[in-house]
Amino acid sequence: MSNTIADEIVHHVKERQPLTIWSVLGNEYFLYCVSFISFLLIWHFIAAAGLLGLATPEATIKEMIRLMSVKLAGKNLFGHIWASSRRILIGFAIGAATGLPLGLFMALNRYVNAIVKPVFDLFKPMPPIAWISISILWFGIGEPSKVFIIVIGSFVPCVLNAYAGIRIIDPELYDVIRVLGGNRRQEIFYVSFPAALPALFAGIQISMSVAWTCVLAAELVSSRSGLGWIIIRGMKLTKPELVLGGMAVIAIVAWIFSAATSGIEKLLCPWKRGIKEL
Amino acid sequence: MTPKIVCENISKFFIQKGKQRVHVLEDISLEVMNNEFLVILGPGQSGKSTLLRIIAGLETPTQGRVLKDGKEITGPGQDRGLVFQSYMLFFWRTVMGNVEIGLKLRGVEKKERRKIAQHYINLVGLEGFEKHFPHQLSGGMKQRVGIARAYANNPEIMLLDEPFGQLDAQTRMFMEKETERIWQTEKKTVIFVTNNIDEAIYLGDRIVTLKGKLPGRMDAIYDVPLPRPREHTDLEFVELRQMITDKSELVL
Amino acid sequence: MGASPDRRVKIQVKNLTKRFGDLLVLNNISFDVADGEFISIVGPTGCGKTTFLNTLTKLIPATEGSILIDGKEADPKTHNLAFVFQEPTCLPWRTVRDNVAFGMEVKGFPKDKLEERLEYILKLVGLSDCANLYPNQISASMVQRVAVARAFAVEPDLLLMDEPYGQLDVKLRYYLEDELIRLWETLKATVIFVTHNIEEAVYVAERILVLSNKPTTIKAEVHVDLPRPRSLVDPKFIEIRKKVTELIRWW
Amino acid sequence: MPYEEVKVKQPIIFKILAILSLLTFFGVWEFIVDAGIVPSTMLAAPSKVAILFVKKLTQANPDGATLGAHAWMSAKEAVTAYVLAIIVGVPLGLFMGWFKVVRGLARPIFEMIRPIPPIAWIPLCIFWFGIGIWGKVYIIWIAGIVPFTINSWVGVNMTDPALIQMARTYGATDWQIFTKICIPSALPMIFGALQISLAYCWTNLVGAELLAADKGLGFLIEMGRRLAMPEMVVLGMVCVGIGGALIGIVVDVLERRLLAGIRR
Repeated sequence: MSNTIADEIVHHVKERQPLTIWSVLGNEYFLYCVSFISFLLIWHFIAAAGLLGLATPEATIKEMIRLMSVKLAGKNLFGHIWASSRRILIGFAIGAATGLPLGLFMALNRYVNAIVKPVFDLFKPMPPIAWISISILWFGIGEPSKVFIIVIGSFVPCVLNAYAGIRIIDPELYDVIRVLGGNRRQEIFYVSFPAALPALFAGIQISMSVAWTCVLAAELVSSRSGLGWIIIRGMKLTKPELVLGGMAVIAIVAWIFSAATSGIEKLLCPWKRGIKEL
Repeated sequence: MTPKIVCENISKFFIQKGKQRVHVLEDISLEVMNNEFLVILGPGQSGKSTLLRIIAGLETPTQGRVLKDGKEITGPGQDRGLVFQSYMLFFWRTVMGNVEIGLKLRGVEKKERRKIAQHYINLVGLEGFEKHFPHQLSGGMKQRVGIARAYANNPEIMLLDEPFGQLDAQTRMFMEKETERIWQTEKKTVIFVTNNIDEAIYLGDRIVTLKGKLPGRMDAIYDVPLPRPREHTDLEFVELRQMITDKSELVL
Repeated sequence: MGASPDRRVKIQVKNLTKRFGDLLVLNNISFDVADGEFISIVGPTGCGKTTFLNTLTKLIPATEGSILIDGKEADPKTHNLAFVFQEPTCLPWRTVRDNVAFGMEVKGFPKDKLEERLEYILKLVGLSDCANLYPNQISASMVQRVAVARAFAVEPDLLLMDEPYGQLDVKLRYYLEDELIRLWETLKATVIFVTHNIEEAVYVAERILVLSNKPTTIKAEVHVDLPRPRSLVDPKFIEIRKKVTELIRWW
Repeated sequence: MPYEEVKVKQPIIFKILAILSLLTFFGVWEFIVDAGIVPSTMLAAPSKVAILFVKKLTQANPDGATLGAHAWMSAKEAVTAYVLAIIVGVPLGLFMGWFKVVRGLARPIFEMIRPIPPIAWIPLCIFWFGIGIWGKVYIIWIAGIVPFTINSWVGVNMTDPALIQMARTYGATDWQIFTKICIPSALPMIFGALQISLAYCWTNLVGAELLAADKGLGFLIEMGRRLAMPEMVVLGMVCVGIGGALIGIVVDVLERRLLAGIRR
C-alpha cells in the first residue's frame, strides 16, 4: 500500500517537456542567469558612466583579490573575515546558551514565566543596536563591547522562539505520554524538547542575521578590524570598490553562516529532511 | 460476570475561552464487559471523544465517576491504551521509536523492548517500515503505528477515538478488517468511538448511540448478534443499519 | 462502452491514455456519456483515480486520446465544466452567496442573469437563509452543499464530483444524496460521480463504470435500472452492490 | 442550552509575582547606582533618567533638539520607509509567488541583496543622500521590505492547491486565479509580516541614526555617549523601546482589525 497521490505528483514532475524556444525562455534557471548577468551589466554601465559613485564589478573583484594578499591595518581579507566571524561566534554562543534555556524554562514553568516575562518585555522592544553606546561606556571600544551587543541581539530571538516552540506543541502529544503511563519529566524530555527543536533552529537563524547587523553596526561605530571596518575605511578613503567589495563579502559570509545552520539542523532533525521547504 | 468498566452518571462541563461554560456530556451510565468490543456511535459534536478521554483518565468528569475493576479511575495509566483520531505520532521518531516509547518510559531494557515492539509492528503489518518516519507513511499506515504503539504497552483496555476518520472508504474497510483480526489475535476489552454506522456494526459486540448536539446524552444500546467475520452487504447487516439510522436524528 | 442508444451522446472519451515517463497510468480508456446521464465511477484505492479526473478536466494534458463535448474538443475556457472536490473548496473570504456566484463570475455571466440564477439556485438548495454567512460559520456538510450549488449554477456541460460526501455521517449522506438527485433531475445536468463507496455509487447512478488497478482501464460497466427513490435494503439493490464489490475487492 | 457565560478567576499569585519582579528590577537598578556599586559614569539611576526626561521635554540642549523633535524625526523616517516597504514589497512578493518569469528575474537579485545587513548600506547612502532623511529611509526600507516580499511570496505559494484547481476547472485565467484566489488567501501571511518588518525597521533606524544623523532617537543615544552622559544614553534607549512598543501596538490593533475584516 503506497501513497498513490504522492506517487502521481512525483511522476508529474518527472514528465519530460519537449525542448522549444519558449520552454528555454520560460525556464526558471535560464531566467536566473538572465537576471544575474543583466544585474552585473547594469551595475557595470552605471559605474563606468561615473554615476552613483559606484565602482565597476571588475574593479571590486580585483580589489578583493588584492586584499587577500595585501594587509590592511595588519590583516588581510581573511583576517578581517575572521575578526567579524569570531565576534559573532562568541557573542552568539553566549546569547543562545542563555536565551534558549531561559525561553524553554519560561514556557514550561508558570512561576518562572511570571517572574521573568515582565522584565524581558521591558527589553524586548529595544533594538540591540541601541545598546551600542552604553556598551562602549561599559566595556570601552575593545572586543568585549562588540561581543556584548551580539549577545544582546541573539538573546532575544532565542528566548522568543524557544518559548513559542514549546507553546505551539499540540497538547494531545503530551496526552500520548500520559496515557502510556509517563510522568511530567518524561513529557518534557520525550515531547517538549524534540518537538520544539525546529523552532529553536528558526530562532538560531534569526539570531544569526541579527548578529550580523549588530557586528556591522559595532564595527562601523568603532573598531580597527572586521568587515564593517573595511566598508567604513572605503568610505573615508573614497574607494567605492572597497565599500562594495566589503558588502559583497559580508553577503557571502552571512550566507555561509545561515547555510551551515540549516545543515546542522538537517543533521539533528532527520525527520525534517523529507519535508519540502521553500 | 462483573463488568470491566463502569461509568456512573457522568456529566462534563468545559470552560471555553476562560468564560464560556459548555455542557458536553449529561448523565452517561454504561458498563463494559471483559473482552467486549463496545462501540460508541454518535454524530460529530456529541461529546463521544470526551467520554473516551474521561475513561482514559485525561479528563475528570464534573459529576459521576468511572470504575475499573471496581476501583475509581483518577488519572491516565498504563492499563488503558488510547489511539488518537489524528494519529498523534511523534514525528521526530521512527516507526520503531514510536512503537517502543511506552516500554521505554517504563524502563524496559533495549533488547527486550525492541523484541516486543517488533512483534506488534509485525502484527499490524508494518514489517520493513521500522526505520521510516511518520511523514513517509500513508494515513492508514500511520494509524497502524498508533495501534501498535498502544498495543505494545500491553494495556488491559484499548480505547480507540475515531481512528479511521481520516481514511477513504476502502482503506477504512480494510483497516476495520485488520482491527478485527488484531482483536481476535490478542483479545482485549475495546471501546471504539466512531461516527460511522457501518464501522460500528462491522466491529461491535454492542453499540451505544449518543444523541447529536451538545450535551451528549445516551440514546440507545443495540446488541449486534451477527456472526463474525461480517459482510457489509449481508441483508441482516443492512437491516440493522437501517433500523439504527431511522431512529437517529438528522443534524444538518 | 456506450450509453443507451435512444439518448443523445454528450461526452465522448476516446482512447484516453496517460503516461508519466515510462509509467503507464491510464490505458486506453474509452466511454460515452449521454446528455443528462448520471454516471458513477468506482475503483480500488490507488487505481489512478486522481490522474483520471485531472486528465478528464484538462488539468493535466493527456498523452494520447481525446475528450469531446458535443463533438468538440473539451476546454475549460469554452465549455462549462464544474468540479466538486472531496476536500472543501469554499473561498473562506467570501460569503456563501459570493461563493456560489464564483463559478458564474469566472464564466462571465451577464450581471442580471447571474443575480437571477444565483437567487434561484440558493433557493433550490435551501441556502437562502445562510447566504450572508462565511464558510467558517457553517457546518462541513453545508460547505459541501455550497460547492454543489456553485457547480450547478454555471449550467455545466459536465459536472464532475470527486467523492463529495466521503467524510460525512450516514444519515447526512443519504440526505445530501437525495438532494443531489433532486437537483440533477430539476436542472438536467450530465454528472460523473467518483466515489470509493460502492453503496453510494449504486444509490445515485444510472450506470457504474468500474476501474481496474494501474494501469487503469474500464474493467466493467454495470447498469442500475432500479426505480427511484431507491431502497438500501431492496434485495436487487444489495445484489448490484455485491456484484460491484466483488469487481473491485482488493482487501 | 449547553453554553453559558461564567467568570473564571486567574490565580492572583502570578500577577503579584509579575509586579514584584518589576519592582525588584527597578529597585536593584536604583540601588546599585546610588550605592556606587556601578560608577555613575557608566550607568544612570532610573530617577536621574526621569529627571532628564522631564528636562528634555522642553530643552534642546546639549544635543540640539528637544526630545519631541528627536522622536518626531525618528517616527517620520520609520513610517515613511515602512509604507514604502509595503508598497514595493507586497506586490513584488505576490508577483514572484505567482508568475514564473517575475520570480526567475527577481529572485537572484533579491537573494543577493538579502544577506547584506541593511546597516552595510550606510556608506553608500551617505554618499548618495548625505545625512538627511532619505539616506536613513533607504536603509530602513531595505530592512523592512524583506519580510513583506517573503511573506507575500510564501502566502501565494501556500494557497490551497484545491482552490486553484477548482478555479481552473471553471476555466479561470491565470490572472483571475491570481486576483481572486491567490491574493486573498495570501493576506493573512502578509499581515503577519507587519510586525516582523516593523521590528527590522526599528532596529535599523537606530543603527542608521547612530552613524549618520543630526537628529533622532539614535542620535540622542550617540550624543549621550560622546558627552559622557549615561542618563541621556539610557533615556534614548528607553524612548526607542517605548516608541517601538507603541508602534507595535498600533500595528497589532490594525492587523486584528484587518484580519477580522476578511475572516469575520
